[in-house]
Amino acid sequence: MSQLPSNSAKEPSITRIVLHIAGDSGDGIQFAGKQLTIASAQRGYAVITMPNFPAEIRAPKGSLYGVSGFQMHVGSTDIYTPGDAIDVLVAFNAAALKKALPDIPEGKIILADEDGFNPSNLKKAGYSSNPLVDGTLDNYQLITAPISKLTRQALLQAGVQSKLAQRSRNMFVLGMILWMFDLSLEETIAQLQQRFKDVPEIAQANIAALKAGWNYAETVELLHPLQLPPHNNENTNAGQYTIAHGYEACVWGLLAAHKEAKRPLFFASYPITPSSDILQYFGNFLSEDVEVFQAEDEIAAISSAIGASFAGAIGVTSTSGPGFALKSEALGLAVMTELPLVLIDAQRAGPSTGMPTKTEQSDLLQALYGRNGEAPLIVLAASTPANCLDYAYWAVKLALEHITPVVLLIDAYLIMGAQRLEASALKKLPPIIPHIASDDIANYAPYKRNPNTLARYWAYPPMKGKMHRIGGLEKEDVTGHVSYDPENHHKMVQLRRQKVEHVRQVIPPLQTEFADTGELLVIGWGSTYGSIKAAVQYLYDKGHAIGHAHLHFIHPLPKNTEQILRKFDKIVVCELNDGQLHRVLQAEFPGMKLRKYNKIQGIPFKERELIEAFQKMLTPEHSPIQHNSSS
Amino acid sequence: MSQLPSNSAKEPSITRIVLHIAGDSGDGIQFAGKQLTIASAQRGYAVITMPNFPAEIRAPKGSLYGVSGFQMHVGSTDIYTPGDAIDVLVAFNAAALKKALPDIPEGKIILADEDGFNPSNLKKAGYSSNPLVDGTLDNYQLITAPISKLTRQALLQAGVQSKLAQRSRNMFVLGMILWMFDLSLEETIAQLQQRFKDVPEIAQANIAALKAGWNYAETVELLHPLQLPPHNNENTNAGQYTIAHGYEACVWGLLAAHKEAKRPLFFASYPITPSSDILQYFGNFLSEDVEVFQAEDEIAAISSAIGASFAGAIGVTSTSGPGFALKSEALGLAVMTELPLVLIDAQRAGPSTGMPTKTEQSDLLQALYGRNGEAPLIVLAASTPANCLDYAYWAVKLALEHITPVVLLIDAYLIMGAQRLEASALKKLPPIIPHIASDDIANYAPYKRNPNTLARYWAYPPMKGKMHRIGGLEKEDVTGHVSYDPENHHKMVQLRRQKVEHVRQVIPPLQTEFADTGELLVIGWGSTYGSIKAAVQYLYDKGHAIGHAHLHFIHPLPKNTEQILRKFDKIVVCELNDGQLHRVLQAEFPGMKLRKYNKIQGIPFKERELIEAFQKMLTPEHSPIQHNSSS
Amino acid sequence: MSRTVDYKAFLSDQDVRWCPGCDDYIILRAFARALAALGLPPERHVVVSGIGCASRLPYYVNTYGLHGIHGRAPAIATGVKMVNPDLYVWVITGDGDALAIGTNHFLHAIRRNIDINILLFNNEIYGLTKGQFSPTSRLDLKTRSSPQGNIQPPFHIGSLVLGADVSFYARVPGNDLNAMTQVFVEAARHKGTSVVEILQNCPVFNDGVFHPVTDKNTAVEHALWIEHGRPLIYGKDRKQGIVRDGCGLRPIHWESEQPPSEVVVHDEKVDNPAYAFALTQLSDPTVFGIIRRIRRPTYEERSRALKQKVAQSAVVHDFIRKTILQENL
Amino acid sequence: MSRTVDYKAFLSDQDVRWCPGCDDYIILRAFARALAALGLPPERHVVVSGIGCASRLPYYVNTYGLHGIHGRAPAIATGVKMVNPDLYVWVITGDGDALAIGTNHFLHAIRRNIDINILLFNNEIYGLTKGQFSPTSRLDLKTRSSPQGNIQPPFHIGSLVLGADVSFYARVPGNDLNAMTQVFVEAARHKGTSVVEILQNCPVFNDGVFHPVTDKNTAVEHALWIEHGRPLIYGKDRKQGIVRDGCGLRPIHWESEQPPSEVVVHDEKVDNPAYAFALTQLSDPTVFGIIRRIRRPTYEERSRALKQKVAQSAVVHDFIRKTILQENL
Ligand SMILES: Cc1ncc(C[n+]2csc(CCOP(=O)(O)OP(=O)(O)O)c2C)c(N)n1
Ligand SMILES: Cc1ncc(C[n+]2csc(CCOP(=O)(O)OP(=O)(O)O)c2C)c(N)n1
Ligand code: SF4
Ligand code: SF4
Ligand SMILES: [Mg+2]
Ligand SMILES: [Mg+2]
Repeated sequence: MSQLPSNSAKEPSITRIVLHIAGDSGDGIQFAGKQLTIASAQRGYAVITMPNFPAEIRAPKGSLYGVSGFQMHVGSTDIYTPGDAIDVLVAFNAAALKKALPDIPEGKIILADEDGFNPSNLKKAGYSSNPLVDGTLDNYQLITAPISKLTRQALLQAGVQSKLAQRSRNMFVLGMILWMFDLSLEETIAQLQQRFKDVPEIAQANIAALKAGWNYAETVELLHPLQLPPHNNENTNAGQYTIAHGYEACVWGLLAAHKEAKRPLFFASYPITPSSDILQYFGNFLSEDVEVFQAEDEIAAISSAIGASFAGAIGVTSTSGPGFALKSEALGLAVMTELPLVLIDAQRAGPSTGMPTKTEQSDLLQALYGRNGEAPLIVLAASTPANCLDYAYWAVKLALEHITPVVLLIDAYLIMGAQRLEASALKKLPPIIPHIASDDIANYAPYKRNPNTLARYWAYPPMKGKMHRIGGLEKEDVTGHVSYDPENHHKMVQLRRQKVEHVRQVIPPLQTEFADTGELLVIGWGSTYGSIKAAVQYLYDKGHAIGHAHLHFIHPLPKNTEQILRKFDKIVVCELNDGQLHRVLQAEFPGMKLRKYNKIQGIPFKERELIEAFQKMLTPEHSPIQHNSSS
Repeated sequence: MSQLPSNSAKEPSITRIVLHIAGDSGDGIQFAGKQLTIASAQRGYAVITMPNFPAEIRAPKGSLYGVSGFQMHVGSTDIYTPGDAIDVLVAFNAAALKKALPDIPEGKIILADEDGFNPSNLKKAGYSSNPLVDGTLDNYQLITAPISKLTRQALLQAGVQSKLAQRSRNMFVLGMILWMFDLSLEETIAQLQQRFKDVPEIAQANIAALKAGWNYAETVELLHPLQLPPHNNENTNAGQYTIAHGYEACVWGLLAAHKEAKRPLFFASYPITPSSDILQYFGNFLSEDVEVFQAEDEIAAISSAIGASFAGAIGVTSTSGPGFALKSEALGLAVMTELPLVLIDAQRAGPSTGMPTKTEQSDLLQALYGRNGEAPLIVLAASTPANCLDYAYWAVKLALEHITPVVLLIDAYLIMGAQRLEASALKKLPPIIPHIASDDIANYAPYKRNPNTLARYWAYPPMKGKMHRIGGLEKEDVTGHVSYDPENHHKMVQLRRQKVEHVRQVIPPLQTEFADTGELLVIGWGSTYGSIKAAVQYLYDKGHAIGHAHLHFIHPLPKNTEQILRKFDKIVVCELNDGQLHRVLQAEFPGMKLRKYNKIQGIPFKERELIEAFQKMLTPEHSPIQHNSSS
Repeated sequence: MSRTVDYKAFLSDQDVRWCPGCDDYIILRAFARALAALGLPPERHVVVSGIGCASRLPYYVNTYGLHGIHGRAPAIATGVKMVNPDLYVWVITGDGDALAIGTNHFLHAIRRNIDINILLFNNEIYGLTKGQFSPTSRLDLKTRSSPQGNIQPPFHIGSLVLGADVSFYARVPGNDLNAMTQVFVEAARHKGTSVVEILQNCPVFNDGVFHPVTDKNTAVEHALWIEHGRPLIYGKDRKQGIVRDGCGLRPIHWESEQPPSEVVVHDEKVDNPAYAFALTQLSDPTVFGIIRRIRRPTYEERSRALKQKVAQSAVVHDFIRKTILQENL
Repeated sequence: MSRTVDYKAFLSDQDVRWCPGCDDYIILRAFARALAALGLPPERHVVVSGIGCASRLPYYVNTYGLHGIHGRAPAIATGVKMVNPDLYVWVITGDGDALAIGTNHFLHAIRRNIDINILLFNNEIYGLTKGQFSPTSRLDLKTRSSPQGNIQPPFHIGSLVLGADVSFYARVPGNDLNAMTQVFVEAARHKGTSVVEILQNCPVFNDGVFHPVTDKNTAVEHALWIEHGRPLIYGKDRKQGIVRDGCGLRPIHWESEQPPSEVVVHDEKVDNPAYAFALTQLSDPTVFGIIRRIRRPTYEERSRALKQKVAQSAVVHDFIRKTILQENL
């Protein structure tokens, strides 16, 4: 296993670093992480971040299951995941160290707050002696400091109440980290001033702690061990990028589509982990024509969104696993009435309540088939926190242009993760031309279709001359009247299918990365993009004829899918489930034998495990062939 | 097309007849049909019947969409369907004739009530002149009679109020039919006396009409055109058989399993067409340990059944398409908690509300995949009204022996159809040994498993020493404690899958009928059994190497499935949907190329259409080979 | 009531397919008349329904119509109304649709006081599915799913909606065309959720269950028509009336010419729902008319006010404003 | 209350994982004490819950327990109880669980009067999902899903359950161990659905919302503890009380030594729910104690009676009796 990458070890100079901060959930870890992310992005680095919340709301202090973590992968080259192995751990207490240690390769940096290793903390973490002093960490670069005490002193000096010290420790640590990363304090200070402008006392305490941390690092002569060259291709001009969490990117994508399509946006949801962030964040965007509605349950949420679509808006609803199951029946109504509706499902580990805070890709078959009758619809999947924006936008685009419901699959990992989003990405979004019944259509009938796309024409109240009545009963072709006619039913089932299949013609073709022909093609979808890409790149760079194709359009599949698959000797479908896409592709392409690689642990793939898995599928003697790549 | 069978035409002597009675829904068609069925069965014939209700509760009289029909296929050899082509039509009015005519081959018998062809009736049926006299029916054996008038007169003679005449017409007609079939009146008279024992006036009117019809048939010298030789293998001893509708057979199967398993039975449902009959019929079986509960919705129905299973009962719930969708989330809970639950889904045409009274097989993928997360369960499908009993029984058996939810798929066609059920079938049911935690199990833990079947041990309140707490969160192997451990989750997902897959070891192997190796294997499931079998038999008898395999155990598949498939050159999967089982089998057996034949019209396959379809798949020169069959 | 528009203009060209003799025909006519009386162009009306006999109504009226799924019409209607508060949104529902599977949405719409008009066809039975008991069916009723008699005590619709603080609640007999027309118009004019409970006879599966209170001959003794500001008096001789009894109400009978002074005068605007609640607890006589009509902010009014009040959130930073919201900063 | 069994025997060995300072800890203790006081073997108790912080409780008690899905606990409990009416079935639920997604099942259980005991932890917030407003959250409350303030008016739980004719309804403060213990015992002893609304402080997402009525210092002026047969009097000087006001109730204050005679005497057994309804409409003072307790047949009693009454249906013919029901004919 020694030949596997440990992120930065094998590279000539350090170009990417994985930092992990961990402590009690009350320690302000996520806030410090967010500031650090902003500062890093500002400096022009690529960043991908991932929080790791405890399942409990407020777990007891110092407990193992109460550890809250924040991980940031920062790089001066492209990076794809929040990172497998930790280069720098900042541990606020013993439990934090205990939980993270297995992910820290020897030789890496551990920065620990001595004050978090008192006997009570040690006991809660299950340590019988203090690992900071008992030799446990001999093979690491250990830096300890009495951070709590130092923060208290710093506040005293700055004339701020020292009772704020405990809550300011995170800023002291942030100051140290900024020093280590050679990042400036300016941006962070500005952010703190803005954020706490109504509570100047807190702003002052935070800033004092921040500066003290920085100064302390300088004083104890910490080096700048984490200096990275700037990222070549990144724009550091503020205003040209932002940090996007997956939930934010979803909201922005929907809003961008709403602006482009010039139709009102109606968003309805019922809180459920991990999708709730979308609902919560949406609440900041109320406007004349943006409505956000917290419904009494998931069924009401989708039903109100269907009503909104009928009334001329983009109806959107979001949920997670069990809530998705509850929406099944109403989603069937949207299929039957052919209304433009978007459903975002932030998948989590199932079945049933499962592990609500953990990630998984196991709602795919539900998205495709979880309704009574033949009820086809469009299924998309985003693959990075930032491109949640693109696919949310595409979801609205396809819904409005094809007048049909669309399911967008994301997951716990995407929704909580964050990365840079470039303003330029927004410029690349395609136009949206809603398929609205124009006034020059004579004799409007609700199920008259565009002969090309088979989309029906959308008309809504109070349009004149286009009143119609639709519903869940089978309807007569064209007129939309209730019909029990056998042939009509057969025809309508086919039409609904063909309309969805036609979307194949308008979506981008499937792309392969790295080898586009050769021995092994790795197929993935959703949030595994980063890990698969990193693993494939590693093996490709080692000379293997390995390619990566990631599906963002799952139903219908891009029309070149089969063609791409046929270019490889072996194909493996990698998923965080028990083989759902594998099953779909296997049925779709009967001749081919598809392998699968699956993990159902509620956590993402690690780059290393994928490399190992793929390596087993590759013929050893094939390598090393030198590609014309830069490695 | 002339080489196709028209039921009886090609056969040397008539051995089976399709009779169809049609009129307004108030005409008592279904009641007459039921009596006729009983009389036929009593005589020892094989019978399969099928009603055809209008979608409206009470449609206007004489209207086309208000026609209520009853079809009976009766034979002195085995029969498999209610029949495609009508040999004898009894039409109460013009609309009834209009609707049925396309299904009557020339030369067949039409018996019409003249009184139902008055100008108003003709107009409602869309006839511009009277088909009884304008030559339309020249190529049929037309028998007309002023049935309304005759009934009125008969009642007058018998001293009964003639205002009952309209309601007694059905008995006059039944009398005529019984004569034509050479069946005795006795049994019917006895039934009428029993049924109307509290309203002797009505009994008298009905009996008078019945006799009058019989006498009239004799008087006008109707022949006995429909004399059938008795069925060889049928037992005519009352008490040895009964007529079973699909909904009755479901209830009986559940009750039989309940008696065998010696556990209470809790049945909960919410009305929905076509499943409601099960709920309604169940209401007649209340007892100390049989509870029937009409819940406030489908979610409450399944939830209460889950509660019942937790409390030590066989929890059963029934529904149809949209209701099934609503139960998705709770079904996931049953998967996670591993409770013995049976869900019966009477499929109807979808998606959404679809065509509620029409049949379809389009909930299969929903049954398999319509839940969040990896949530495998057992899926069974009955194939005839009578064997609904067997598979309802098997559903309970597998649920109780493997402590896991089971979905039983039936459909509108099965639930409404009826056929003879032999008492001997009941004797063949296998034993049921519920997998209950016995007292000699030390240290009960809810997720300790039987090492062989992987079933957990069922314990329920108020068992002593076995208290436990379970729920929808992922649980630790063995102990059942809540667990977020990654490896544990992976393991539990696999265990739940393997437990279901293990059922493969205990179910009967898949059987082929007719050829068991050769050119074409037809695979079907559910209510298409009869039509497929009849079609395959026809072609087999013509000398083709064609076989039929019908799946009753769909998940897991019988272990010899692949083996059977491999014995044929071509395989076609026939379904009343857009190809759902086809998709499943294609994913299951990647190497094989499976054809499909589908119909999505809300109505069953016709024997003829299947024969035509299969014929196209068969090599003409192969036939005729003489099998060692009796044809 | 304006008679300028013929109510037939509000009927669609579809065949009406209820059973002969069903009250639904009368209700449909009353509804079309009410629409005509409101004087708005038909495309301003959206009629949303669930599933059931009643819920077939949208097909029969010439407006925008959405025949939804069972029990969800109030939720669907909420979406319609929020997108365009200028629309007149009607919910057509039955006792099963609103009070079995749909109890949630029905009560939550009422709680929010969204300005939709709910016409609840209460026939105390599931009609469309052919005669099973419903949550308003009386005890002991034999139905297809209670062959031995119903053992589930019924909901009092009025008490339930008052428990959710309904701002407009009226009850009308399904055979009284004029009364229904008028009440439908008042419901439409009311700002907030209006619930009109229609006692609808289902001649096929639950015939005559309301006859004592809807039949001309008997109703005079068993029905109490109320009107704002008028005393609660009924009976052929007008010698019966309603008085307080603790926090409840009870009927009394008198012989004198003048009614006793304790007879309660109807006030549809009492803020405390206790009075209206007490009215709904009366069963003999059964109360008809507008039982409660109060003004409280509607959901869409609160939403509009919130949007006006609220400054742009600090969470929305410049990047988003410029790129997504397309604001010129 | 018997003290023979130590309540700790009813606590399981699982780590309790609520936030520090949460009222849920006190409620759990009260529940365990009530179980001990009831004196039944633990396996006779089944504790069913939905999803939410509250709904975690079954893991912490040493009985049979089923942690269900969101909102469905009353339906699950119905199945448990019908299979074995000898079991004591408890439903643990929250304001979101019972009154958002679960409104249906909650109210239908009450309507049927099935003999289960529903403990409703009302913290006026969604706790488990980290702080969104719930159907009982007050207007204008800022929460994670109402960053600008809540615009959905809350349900009055009491009024709602009385609208469904609840046979036992009590309200208790979530910080009062003894009061809760007693009321839980009474709820268990009541035949029929009992609903106990617990005003539960969520110190993390909705801290202090009930303090005026649960805090010792302020409660004396803002809380009214009621008892059957006692006048509705409260306040430090016992010079405030409740009188009738139309069909409603309102507080008054007096100076004389003796309370005025109009002060209402509490009667938990009034058949007409109007009085209890009026009590639930009071907000200052907030009423604590058993608001209603009446005896009406439970669902399982009706079911048992039906089974005894009913002769075997004619539909069940001999063939079935012999072969399926295994009767000896
Ligand atoms: C999810 C779902 N469950 C059940 C049904 C079946 N169903 C249709 S209408 C109905 C009840 C109708 O009763 P009600 O609302 O009182 O209307 P009515 O027919 O009496 O007017 C039921 C149970 C359905 N269509 N969908
Ligand atoms: C079907 C479904 N929808 C949503 C959720 C998410 N969820 C879990 S608990 C909860 C609300 C909890 O609020 P409440 O019932 O008041 O309980 P509390 O946490 O406040 O005790 C929600 C929305 C879920 N688990 N399942
Ligand atoms: S079943 Fe009853 S409610 Fe339905 S249409 Fe017929 S009469 Fe009317
Ligand atoms: S979130 Fe609130 S209700 Fe939930 S455990 Fe924490 S304090 Fe208690
Ligand atoms: Mg009804
Ligand atoms: Mg709560």
